[in-house]
Amino acid sequence: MIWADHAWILPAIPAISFVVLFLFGRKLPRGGDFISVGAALAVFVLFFFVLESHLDWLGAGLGGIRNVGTDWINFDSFVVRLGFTVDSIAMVMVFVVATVALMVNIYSTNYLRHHGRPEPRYWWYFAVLSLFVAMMLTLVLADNLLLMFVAWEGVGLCSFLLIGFYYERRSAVEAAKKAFVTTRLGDVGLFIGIVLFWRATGSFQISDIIAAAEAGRVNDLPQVMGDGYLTLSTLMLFLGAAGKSAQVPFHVWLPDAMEGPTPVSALIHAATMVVAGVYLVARLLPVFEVTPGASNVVLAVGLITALLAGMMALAQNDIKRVLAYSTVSQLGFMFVALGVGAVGIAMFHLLTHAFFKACLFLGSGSVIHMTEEQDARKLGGLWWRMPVTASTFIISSIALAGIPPLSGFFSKDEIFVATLGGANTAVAILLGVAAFLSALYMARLVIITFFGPPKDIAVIRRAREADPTILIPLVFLTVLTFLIGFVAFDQVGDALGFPGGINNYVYFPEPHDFHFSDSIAAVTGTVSLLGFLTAWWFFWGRNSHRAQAVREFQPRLAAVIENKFYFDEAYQWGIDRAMLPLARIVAWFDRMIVNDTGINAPADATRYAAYWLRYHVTGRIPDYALLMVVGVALAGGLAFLLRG
Amino acid sequence: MEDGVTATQVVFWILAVVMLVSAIGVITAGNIVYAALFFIAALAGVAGIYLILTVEFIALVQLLIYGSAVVILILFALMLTRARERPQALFGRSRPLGIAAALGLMAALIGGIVATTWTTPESSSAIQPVGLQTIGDAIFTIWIVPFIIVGVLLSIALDGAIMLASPDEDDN
Amino acid sequence: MPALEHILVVNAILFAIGAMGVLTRRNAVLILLSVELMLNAVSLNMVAFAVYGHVDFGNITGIVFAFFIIVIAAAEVALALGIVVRTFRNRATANVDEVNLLKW
Amino acid sequence: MVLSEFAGVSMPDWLDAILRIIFIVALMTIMAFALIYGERKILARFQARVGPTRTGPIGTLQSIADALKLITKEDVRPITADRWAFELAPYMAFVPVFLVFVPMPFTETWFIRDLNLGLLFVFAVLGLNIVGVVMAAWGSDNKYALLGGVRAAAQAISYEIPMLLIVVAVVMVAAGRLAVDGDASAAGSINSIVGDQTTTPYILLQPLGFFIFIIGMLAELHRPPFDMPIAESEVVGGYFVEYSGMRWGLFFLAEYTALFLLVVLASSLFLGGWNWPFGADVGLGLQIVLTLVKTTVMIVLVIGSRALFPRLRIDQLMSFSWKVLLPFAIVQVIANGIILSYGGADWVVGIVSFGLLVALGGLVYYIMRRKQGEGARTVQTTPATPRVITAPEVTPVEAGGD
Repeated sequence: MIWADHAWILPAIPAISFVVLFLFGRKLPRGGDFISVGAALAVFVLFFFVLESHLDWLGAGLGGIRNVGTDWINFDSFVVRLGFTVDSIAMVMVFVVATVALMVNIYSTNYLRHHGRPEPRYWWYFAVLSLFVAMMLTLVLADNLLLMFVAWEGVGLCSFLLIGFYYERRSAVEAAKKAFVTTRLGDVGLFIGIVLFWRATGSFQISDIIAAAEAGRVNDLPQVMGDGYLTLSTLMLFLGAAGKSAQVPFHVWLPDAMEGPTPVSALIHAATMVVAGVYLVARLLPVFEVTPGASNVVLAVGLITALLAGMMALAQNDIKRVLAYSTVSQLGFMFVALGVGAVGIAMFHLLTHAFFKACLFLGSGSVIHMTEEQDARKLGGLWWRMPVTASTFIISSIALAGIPPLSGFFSKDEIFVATLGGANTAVAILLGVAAFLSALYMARLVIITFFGPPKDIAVIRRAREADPTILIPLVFLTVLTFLIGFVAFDQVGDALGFPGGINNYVYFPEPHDFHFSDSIAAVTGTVSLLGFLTAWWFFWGRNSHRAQAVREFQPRLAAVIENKFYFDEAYQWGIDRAMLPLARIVAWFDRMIVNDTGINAPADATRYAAYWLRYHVTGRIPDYALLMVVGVALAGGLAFLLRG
Repeated sequence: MEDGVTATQVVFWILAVVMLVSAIGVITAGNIVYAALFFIAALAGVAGIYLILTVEFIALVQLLIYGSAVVILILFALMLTRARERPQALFGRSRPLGIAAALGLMAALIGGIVATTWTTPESSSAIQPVGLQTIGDAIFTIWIVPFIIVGVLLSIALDGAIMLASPDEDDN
Repeated sequence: MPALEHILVVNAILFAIGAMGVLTRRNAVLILLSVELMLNAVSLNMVAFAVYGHVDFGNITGIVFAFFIIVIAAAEVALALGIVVRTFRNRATANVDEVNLLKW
Repeated sequence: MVLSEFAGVSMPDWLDAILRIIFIVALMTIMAFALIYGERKILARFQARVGPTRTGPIGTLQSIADALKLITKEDVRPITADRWAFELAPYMAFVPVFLVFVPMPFTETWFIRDLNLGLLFVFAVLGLNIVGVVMAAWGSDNKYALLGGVRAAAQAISYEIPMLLIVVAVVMVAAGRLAVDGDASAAGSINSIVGDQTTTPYILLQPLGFFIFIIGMLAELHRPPFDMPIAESEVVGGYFVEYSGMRWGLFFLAEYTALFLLVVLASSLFLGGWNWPFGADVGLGLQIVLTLVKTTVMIVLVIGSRALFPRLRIDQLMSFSWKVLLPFAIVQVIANGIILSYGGADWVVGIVSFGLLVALGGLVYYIMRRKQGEGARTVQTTPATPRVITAPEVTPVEAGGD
């Protein structure tokens, strides 16, 4: 069996799990969580079979891309395939999804219980988790944009359902709505982009679109706007990507999405769903590259996001929100890499980031689960109460900050290399600032959470090390965080079966070799260390008065940062002043013109007519027979007259 | 036989007149039993025209089924519904309208018939009598499935009629 | 043999008379009789077509249809009279215009 | 060709037809008179009387005297009777019976017309007879007449169906045999059927058919034991209770004509009609004699049944038709179909039919035994109190009813 030819099995397994849980989850013992965990485990195991056969093709020189599947809708001129692509980018994503999904599934069996008692809707949580895994795998494996879009919306739906899992809390409901609506804005753009590309190329197939874009055929249509058409389509796609990946100005939903259960944050809002935007751009990067200016837009958005989110993270006190802004910032790093055309590097950072960020989220979840407190200002001194959690959290933070030899260092360093290779020193320097900021806020978070004196005695009393089902994923992900960075090396790649390391493996569109440069590595490592030291200088122990001094030195700027640059307020203002009046006009039009006049008026007319006409329905059969005969006679006479 | 009126045509017109007059009797008779008796006369006229058209089989089936069975059933129904004991107006309210509509129908039909050019054999003597064997062959080969279905339908209808007409459990 | 048109016209008149009976009568049995007249006109028409078309088209379908019509008419009469008797038993009338539950 | 054969004169078709009709009608009238006389005589003998003796030699002119009496009698019509129905009914009852004689073969060539669909014609036209009966019943405005008419109609429909099926069975056999000669389509003609019985009368091939036919014939004719429609002790004469004079005479005539007719039909279908039994060839003159002899024998049987059997109840009659005769007739038709379509020999047909007849007899015997048993038990359980006046009603027959 060539596993890669049957990659549909990967999404099918969690889909079946979802159906079973949806139908019978309530009645199954333990809410059927073992089914979800089993499905995730099966996906994790089967992934390696698929990967092996994919590597076999690569080794045999059979090409890196294999499309499998069947026609879903076929109207000759409109073909949608239920097709899956097995290639290196997809493999990287599937690895991330499978690994993190398995860990999160295991973790959730404990996290979703309080003192051993499952929460309400425990079965529903696992059902949606399975559905999410199925949708995410479909998304990454889809070989055409329409199927991808279906899955894209599917994961959005799961995100919505899981953010709003605690729907008894008003804030959770609001957050779910916000996430849904905000990403929907981007999704509209994505759909428009898909339709525009379909209109220009007549296909949804990603390979067809890339080929058409590279051949310049997208511009050949007489009715299209030439370069403008391509730019519009591409930017529409990027709109979707930015919405899903929470790039400025769509970043506002992601921090609020932390209202969901923490494992959900780890899986969906750190490791998998939010990187779907990165994945989409990576997939279609050739299109972006032939589009004038598109790469620059990607680069600019990524850079701005990385900087702004880094600053916002600095001023947050909620552990999960810090991590959320950190995610946004790191996604910005990935877009920067994409903006300079380094797909492999972006995917590499995606890979490493997925593991350490998932580990960080799960670690914070461990803290929250045990202390029932997620405000960093009330925590502190936890490291000796929760040593495993603390050490994994610290290691992951170091990885995020980019200190060698952990995985984050390698991936971030490569982004710098690629940016400098793109011959833009200013961008590299700004990115360096962002990297410094990430080291700074991570160090700050670690310091005020795990070190220093305990600030709340009730919290510290509750704090204990968590159960093994929580710790095993933490340790596993920490180990991965240690190891995964080394896949960048040629030797490691050779040993694992993809010669030339991951950058060569993700050779699409052309191989990028790993340019490990001592000088750049020294600079980036120094920047990260500097960030750590600065954090130590400002936040360690009694040093925190220095942070206060900084805040008082520029209170206006501090307020701007603490209020997240007033993005939410600006949106609220826009909604109140522009959207709602417009909506009122539209609503009036809809109610008065469309509904009352257009729909109800004919209905009322019919009803009044019927009210009077009903008197001809006498209920007496002879009258009906009479009408019948009259009708036949008239029809016959008419036919007779018409034929002359 | 080529031109002029043949004996068959004379018989046909006599039968037609009898048939139509009887039919008018059916729809105008002031007594239901008279209507039924006129109906028999009309049926006999139809059967006679069948004979003229050389399909004796249909004529005899017509007599056998309509002439005895159906008419007897109708007379039974009249007796069961005590038509005689409850004299009442036999015409509905919409009588003029009904007459007008039917006349309109008749006009439309006749107009259509007259206006159409019918493809008929050159001379009427070319018309061959349709033999019984031909009909039998048609019924039992081409039309065997409809024939069987009609048989089943008849049985079901008769069972249904028995069910309908039989008294309820609590009728007595 | 009479001309086809003549037979058709006679049948049309018979049919219209039947229709007239259906429309003017109010007793269910009389309406049934009128319906039978209409059926007779139709089957007579079919036979006429079949007989006149037999030479040219070798088709006697109309005769078979007339046969079927007669048989089905028997079934129909049996059922209809069953209904009439039942209605009479329930509502003490055989007049169709007194059976008027089929309305708004 | 009747006269042309006897007299060697050729004449136009229409004249020939008219002459034949006159001949048959004359024969009919004579036969009816003879039948009335014969019945009275035979019944008298059954009842140890002598019957009419005064009018003519040994009372032979009694029928003519009766006819004269009827003609001269006043034609009374009840004041509440419906005029048209009442007055037309006798003709409506009488004419179809006479019409039916059209295809009846008295000899090989002696009939009005040899219809290809003779058998169908017989039953189609004979069925119209009942319309006259119902007209009389309804028009008389008399409860007994109405009861009798309803009984007659129900009985006629009930017995026509098994009879028709049996005729179908006979036609199947005839068609099978005639197909050997090459013309199966002649099987609807009565004369062809008779002509086929030169060696084998169909009673040997269809004994069950003969039995059912005779039963149905008795019921059609309202002859005992199936004379409920005209039973004097029950409905005071039935549908012609209000009639007198010649109108009554027409009903009477129709009854006897129908008797003669059906007997001729039975002898044609089952006894070989004008054939000398088992193949002897006889001349035309002898053929009519043979026909008359056969019919006379059967008439005597029919009249004898009046003296021999008690009257049935109407529900017994209906049950017997629908639950016994009809199933057996259907089985006979199916059996014939199967045997003939597999080319079974004549003796197979005969044996199967005979077997069915035996089965029918056994069934009837079984039913009667059971009914008797039930009746006996009912009598035993009746309280033997002398004061119970209703005791006579609890007779075995009554209690065992339905």
